[in-house]
Amino acid sequence: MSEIALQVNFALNIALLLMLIAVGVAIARMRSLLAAILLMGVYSLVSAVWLIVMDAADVAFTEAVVGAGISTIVLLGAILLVRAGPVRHNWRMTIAPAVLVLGVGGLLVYAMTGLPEFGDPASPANAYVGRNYLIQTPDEIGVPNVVTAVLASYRGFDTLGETVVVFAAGIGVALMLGFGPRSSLPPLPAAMGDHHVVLRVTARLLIPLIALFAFYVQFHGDLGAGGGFQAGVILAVAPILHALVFGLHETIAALPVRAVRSIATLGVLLFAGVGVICMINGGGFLDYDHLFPPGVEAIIPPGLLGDPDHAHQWGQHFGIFFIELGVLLTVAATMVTIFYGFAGRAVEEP
Amino acid sequence: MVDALHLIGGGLVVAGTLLTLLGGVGVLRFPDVYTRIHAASLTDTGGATLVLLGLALISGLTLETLKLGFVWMFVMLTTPAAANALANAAFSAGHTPRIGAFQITKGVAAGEAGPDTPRRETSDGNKSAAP
Amino acid sequence: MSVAATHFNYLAVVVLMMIGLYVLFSTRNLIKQMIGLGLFQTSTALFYISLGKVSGGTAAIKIYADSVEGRMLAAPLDPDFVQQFGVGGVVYSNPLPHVLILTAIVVGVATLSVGLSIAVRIREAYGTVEADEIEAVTRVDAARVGRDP
Amino acid sequence: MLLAAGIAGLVVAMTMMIWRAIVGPSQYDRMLAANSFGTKIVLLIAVIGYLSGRPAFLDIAIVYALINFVTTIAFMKFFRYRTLSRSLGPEARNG
Repeated sequence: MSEIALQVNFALNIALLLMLIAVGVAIARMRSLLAAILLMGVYSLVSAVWLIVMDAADVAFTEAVVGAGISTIVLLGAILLVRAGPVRHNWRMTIAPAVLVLGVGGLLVYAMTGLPEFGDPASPANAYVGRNYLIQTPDEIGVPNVVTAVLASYRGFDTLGETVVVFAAGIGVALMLGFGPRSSLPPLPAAMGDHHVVLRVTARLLIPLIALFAFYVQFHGDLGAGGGFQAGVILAVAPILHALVFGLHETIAALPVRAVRSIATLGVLLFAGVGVICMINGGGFLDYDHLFPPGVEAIIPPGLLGDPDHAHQWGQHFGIFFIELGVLLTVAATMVTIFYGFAGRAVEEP
Repeated sequence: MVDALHLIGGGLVVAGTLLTLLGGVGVLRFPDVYTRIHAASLTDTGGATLVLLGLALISGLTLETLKLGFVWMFVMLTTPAAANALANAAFSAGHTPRIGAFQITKGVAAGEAGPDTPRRETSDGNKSAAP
Repeated sequence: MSVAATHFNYLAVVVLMMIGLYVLFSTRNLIKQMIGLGLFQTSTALFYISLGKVSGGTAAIKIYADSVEGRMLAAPLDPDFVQQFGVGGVVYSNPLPHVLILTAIVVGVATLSVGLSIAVRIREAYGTVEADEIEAVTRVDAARVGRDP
Repeated sequence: MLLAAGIAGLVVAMTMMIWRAIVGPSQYDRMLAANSFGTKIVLLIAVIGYLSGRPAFLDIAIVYALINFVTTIAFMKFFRYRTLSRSLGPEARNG
């Protein structure tokens, strides 16, 4: 049974990569921007399945929501605002890039032959750091999902940096699109004669389920695939769907712009605050073993959560819980801010 | 018993896949948008039902079966709704269904030229149904 | 096994990366350039994940070697291989690239939207998103400023 | 073995959808192909999970089924209304 699984994995790897190349070539040749965006969605769906074949379940989660959902919607909003026509092609402009690409590609292929074989467990990338994380996580962190452990605990400072980058990008979009006379679109009248009953009923059913599922992904994140980044982008899809079906003004009435921007800030503050609390209690920045003061640490019964031999894991569990919550708030609020920026901006008069 | 269930489940998965393939042939071969939507959405829901039922038989009574039920529910909710939205958008953009072998379809290229194409206002059948 | 077979993933990554680079250079439309940048970025992600794959491995979420899944995963593998490269009797893929790419994807969409919002503001200021026309408009403006200051 | 055959069939069906998404001819055909492609991906993920012995991946299939719908609505609004912010249907009566 399982030999078949290995062979299927091998065959799927090749088939999906060939599909990716085919879609990539089609994107490059497509004149219509809209078709290119649609194919980008297909491209990221294929790459997400490929990620599952490559055992990267957490990444597949993110790629699915971000690539096929949010980035497609943002691109659509952007081409609505720029009212871009079909891309013009100029034959003279394709020769120099083709030569350049062939040259660089040849160099990269030459360099590629020096890489270790695909799937080699003894390659430098797999044999040292990654393996150490796998070995030490049960003892030091005590969560089954090693990706969450590395993301939130071992590389917590890096993750704080990523969260701040996402937050800063949200500020950038809000500054460029979310202020000024064009940022507040007057409510558009609902189109006469249109009554999308099917869509409205389906959306009404799905929006709460999407939000619920986001929280499942969030709190299930240390046991299985999931975590703050994945849950954040899923949670952002719920207000986006609401705005798409019931109108942006309804959504802004329920979830004001100001509140969304504050939530994004709150997430970053929560993340950094956990780090500062660890410092106050005598540890390093984001060192969750010192999340609780020594006095509290002493009265925690060993084995309350996790392994009885490692009482420190209590701090790790709660530290990961709080910073994942901060990541969730920041990512979700930033994505909603970006959507508000693109969807709420008025198109200039022609 | 367990082996028999696995066999039946696998058979259902293959049957669902065949239905999906049939839909794929329909999407490739049918002449206009509406018939293609018809082929894709019907075989997608049918194929999903068979595949997920087969997987549920394989997994038995576990948490995974519940998740399979959720997947089935979402597919059954979203695929017809999306097909509805799609057909609505195509019809209001001026695609006329192709009836008969020799009728020339006027608006087939209406959605082709990208965002610059002015949207054709149509008096579609929705108006009569409005409250 | 030739190099093309053992390094097929890397070859595909190079091809995808070059497609992205080609899109980036062959068009002057800012939105299309963003799409090309997205292709380029995805190919980097594919490269990292390819490097972290261990043949016969599974996702880095702990399972027990004596559970049903653990036995099923270990069945087709050589016991010596599992002993040498496994952790607790199960061979996992490398989790570190997954962590890096997971955050990179979310950061990627955030930066993509910053780029797109710059393109939107350029459209509002210059009336086009074609880089040639933007340069032409800038040149005309500069000439006018130079003529009557 | 049967599951492997199912995966092969789904991959072939996905290839057909990619062909339809690339050749068009209209944008609606492309959108239809992308939507149907998403459904096939959901099924593919579920079957891969069972074949490789990690059925916990079904969570990802659930996400796909949801996201696919949202993207289709966004494209539909793009085609019909040229805006993402308009309300579908009558103004809110109950909210």
